[in-house]
Amino acid sequence: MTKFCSLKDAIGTHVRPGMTVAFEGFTHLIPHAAAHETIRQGIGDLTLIRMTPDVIYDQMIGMGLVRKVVFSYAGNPGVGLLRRLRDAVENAWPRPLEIEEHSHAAMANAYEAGAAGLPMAVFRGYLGAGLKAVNPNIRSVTCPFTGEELAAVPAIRPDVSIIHAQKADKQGNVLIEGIVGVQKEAVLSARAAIVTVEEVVERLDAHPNACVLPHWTLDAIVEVPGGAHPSYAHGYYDRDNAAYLEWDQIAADRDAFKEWMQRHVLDADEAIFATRANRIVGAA
Amino acid sequence: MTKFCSLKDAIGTHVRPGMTVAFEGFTHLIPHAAAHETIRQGIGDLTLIRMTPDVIYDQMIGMGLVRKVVFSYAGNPGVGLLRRLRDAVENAWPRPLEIEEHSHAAMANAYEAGAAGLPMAVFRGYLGAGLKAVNPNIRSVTCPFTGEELAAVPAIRPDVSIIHAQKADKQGNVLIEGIVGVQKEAVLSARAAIVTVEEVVERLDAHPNACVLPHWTLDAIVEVPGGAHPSYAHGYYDRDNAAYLEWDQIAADRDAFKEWMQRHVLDADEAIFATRANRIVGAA
Amino acid sequence: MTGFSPDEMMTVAAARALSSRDVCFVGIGAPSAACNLARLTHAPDITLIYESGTIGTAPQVLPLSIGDGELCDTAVTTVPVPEMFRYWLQGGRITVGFLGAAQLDRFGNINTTVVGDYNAPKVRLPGGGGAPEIASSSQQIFITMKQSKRSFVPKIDFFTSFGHGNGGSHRQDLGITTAGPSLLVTDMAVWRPDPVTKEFTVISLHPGVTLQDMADTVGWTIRYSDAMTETPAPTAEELEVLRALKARTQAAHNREVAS
Amino acid sequence: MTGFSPDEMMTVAAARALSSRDVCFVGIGAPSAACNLARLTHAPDITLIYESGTIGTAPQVLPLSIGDGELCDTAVTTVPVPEMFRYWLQGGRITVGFLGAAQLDRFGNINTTVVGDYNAPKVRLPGGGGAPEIASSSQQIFITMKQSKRSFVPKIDFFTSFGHGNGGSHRQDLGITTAGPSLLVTDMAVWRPDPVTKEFTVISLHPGVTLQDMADTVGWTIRYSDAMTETPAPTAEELEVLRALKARTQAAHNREVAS
Repeated sequence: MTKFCSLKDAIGTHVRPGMTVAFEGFTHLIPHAAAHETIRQGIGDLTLIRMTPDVIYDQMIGMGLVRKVVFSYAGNPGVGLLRRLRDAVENAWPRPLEIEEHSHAAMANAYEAGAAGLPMAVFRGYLGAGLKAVNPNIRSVTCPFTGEELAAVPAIRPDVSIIHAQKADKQGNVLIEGIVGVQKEAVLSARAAIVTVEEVVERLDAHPNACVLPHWTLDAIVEVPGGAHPSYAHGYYDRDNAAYLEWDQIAADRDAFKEWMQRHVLDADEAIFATRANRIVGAA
Repeated sequence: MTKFCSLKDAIGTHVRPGMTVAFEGFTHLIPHAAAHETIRQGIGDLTLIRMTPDVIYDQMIGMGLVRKVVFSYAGNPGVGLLRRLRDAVENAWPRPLEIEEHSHAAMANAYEAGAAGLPMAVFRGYLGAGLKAVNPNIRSVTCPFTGEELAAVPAIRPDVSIIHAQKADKQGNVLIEGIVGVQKEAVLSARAAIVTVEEVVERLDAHPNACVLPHWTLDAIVEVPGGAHPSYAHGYYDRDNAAYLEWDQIAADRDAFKEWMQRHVLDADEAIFATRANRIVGAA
Repeated sequence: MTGFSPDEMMTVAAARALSSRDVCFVGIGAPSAACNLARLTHAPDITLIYESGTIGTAPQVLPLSIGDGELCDTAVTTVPVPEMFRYWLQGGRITVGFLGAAQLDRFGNINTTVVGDYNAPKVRLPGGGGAPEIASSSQQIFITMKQSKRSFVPKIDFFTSFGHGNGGSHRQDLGITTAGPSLLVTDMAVWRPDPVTKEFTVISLHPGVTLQDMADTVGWTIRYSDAMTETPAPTAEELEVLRALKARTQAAHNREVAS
Repeated sequence: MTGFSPDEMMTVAAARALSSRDVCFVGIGAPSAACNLARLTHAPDITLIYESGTIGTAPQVLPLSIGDGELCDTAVTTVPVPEMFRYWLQGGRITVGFLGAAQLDRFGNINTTVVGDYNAPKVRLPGGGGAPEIASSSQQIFITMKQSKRSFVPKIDFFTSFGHGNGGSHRQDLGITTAGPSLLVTDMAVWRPDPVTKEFTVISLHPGVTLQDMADTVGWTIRYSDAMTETPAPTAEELEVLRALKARTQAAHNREVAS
């Protein structure tokens, strides 16, 4: 196995300007450290996919690295709006941002279809909803048995998917536990997949039906303790709600944002994540 | 909770002549005891759904209780053919048997679609396959994004689904572990669901992402230790391969079959399953 | 209106509409407080589902996000998000879906997408998340939110999720088989749709609320039920349980921030 | 042909075609023996998948059914059957799908459904199971089965799963993008499809097999490769590992029967 590597190498090898990239994690296990490394390497012109863009996409958008975002809920969970995303959509700062907007059901189904190797997802959705009129990627198929018209959206097929997980074993099999979100689907729908993990262990000792990604479905594995902070890693550390509240202040102002990014991302490295997560381990 | 009841009541209350019933379990956890109770109550004219009909459907067909079977692999796993099913298809004994035949992929997708409340399943399948020509329930839809023609089959929606599982807790939440097959989908796609379990425990103490069916998705729960024999219950007893081999002999002859059914099913009750399973616990 | 806040009255009134037989798709904020209050009072066997995949959850404190760890720790099971939307929501198992809104009209149509034009918005809001399909797949929809002229508008800027459309049979005309918005609980009143026109109609005013208060906070001409009553004030038990829940929540979140 | 049986030769020859990089969808019987022999000899990192949902399994003994408990006990993970067919097979992750047949034609088309007419069969066989989609979604298909006039037929009675159809580009013409049958290993020979016509062509005869043996067991005029060789006999290690595996299997299954 040569797939264990540094975060720098993982991002540098697999993520290229202009690519379509999904950083997934549904509230839980959001790959913050990997997003920061992508920002440090200045990899731009990206199309980012994510159900809930959250703070990491606010940061990448604010840094001007994003051409387009595909999403279903662009909020700071439990706090409010994403101010850098808003600034990009409303004022084209620092550059115009193209958006492709879906519902959660559509995105979840589209990841599922991508993992399943299908060209599209079919579901009962968007009934009476306005997105149908503004998103040409929402179409329909007719059931040949009942005549019911169902919604269809293209399968999601990222160039690269990036997730954070609890553990990898020495072979590179990865365990995700707790709120598993769409991470398995994100990995299986992508052409390449990078996983950051809290720790590498000898054996996973997982429940037979636990969510495990076999090593041969992954392209790079990096041990980054605390790599999900201020999101959380079930069994390791809690969600840092204060950091989410604080982000609302930072992102409210372009200069405050740039200063924060310089200090905490551009002038830092992934080692700071362990320190940050450790601060809130007590509550886990 | 009034849903804990006797096997007799569970079958007698929910299974009626002429219904469409799925007894599921993929090699593992096949609900033999529930099938035998259905035979004892002589509930007939059934449409039976099952990916792998196996010995229980051979028995129900041989007893003349089945009008139609919907399936994808009609074999005695690891042994050979199902001789009672063959006799019904080839010689209409003891009555003609209508068949609706699919592939495993189609059946698995159709259960999934049933659980998901959709009218049909869409998948890439049956390419060049002969079943398309003999099964009018195999149709197609065209992807509105790529133009690819994909297979479509109707969702499976049984009147009743019946499964066997390891444990229920006192509230009636049910845990399935190991090879979980399509049991969750069978339950969620059905109008009513019966579960037999190895034991009722205070708490499931299950892994957060284990396969658990919440109590409100189930209509009847019956404790039947050994109820999957000669199939197996992971963690309780192994598969009784000898019984599967033996069935090939019994089912080969109409009289031997009838005699066996009289003795081991009609003149018996579900208490014999604990005894049978106990014989092979040593190997578990 | 002494002894309780409008916010408490809103939560209590919403909680009362739930029973132990309900399976609720819960959103964060007011819905989460109402659902958990119901669970801790008259509906101990209610099933609470959060879109993060947690089924049958029973948190000690209110979560800040729909994916907090305690939701998983206390759940009967936690499933992947695609399964949540396919088997549990689309599968028709949700009896009550809770929604809030940035803009709401009198037919229960909801906007949480944009203020202004979609392609050049004045304010870009978070968007729909699960709402478009919660609105169509849940057996019924409860809406809970505070009244204001900014949010209770004659015409919403964007149809994030469909309520009763233009009213009447509009919902069925689109092939939607579920009941749609059947309850609106605000900080001032309880509303239910008229059986025929589907326009939200006030069925009770919270204690102390005046018709002028109503007119000042709703952007359309309000219909009042002929049988309109006063919402029963929160009982001592309801208030006690709700306040204890909020106090535990505050303490827990402060501890997290502090550590 | 001394020192090993035709059956052993078949298993060994099939095993040799696999590598540690393969992800195999394994069937019961000959495929299972070949895949596990490969794992226990030259391909320790091969991933074996059984359609019951077990991924990366490493059984000590050969399972009797595709869902034996040991497959789950030794697997990296066990997934639901719908996921198996959607994410793992249809998702294009299987490098080699193994199939057997009741009837096989020279283009690798397979019948396991009926002998005779579908609606009034002479023999009702078990049917396709996973085969129709294994045949189209696996990157390539290996077929392993014993030769006989009854099974190696000029024309199969039913197209359970599609191989190369009428040969040539028939597969691509139907929109199938995978390679299809690329290897046939029998108890007498190793066959591969002609690159252009796609007709199975003998590339090596097992030690001791004569052209007459071949003609006696195949129902069509056999094509032999110009470069045909003799299949290398099983090595001592291959035989030793295979026999130990079979012995362990026999002992385990006897113990189960006895207890």
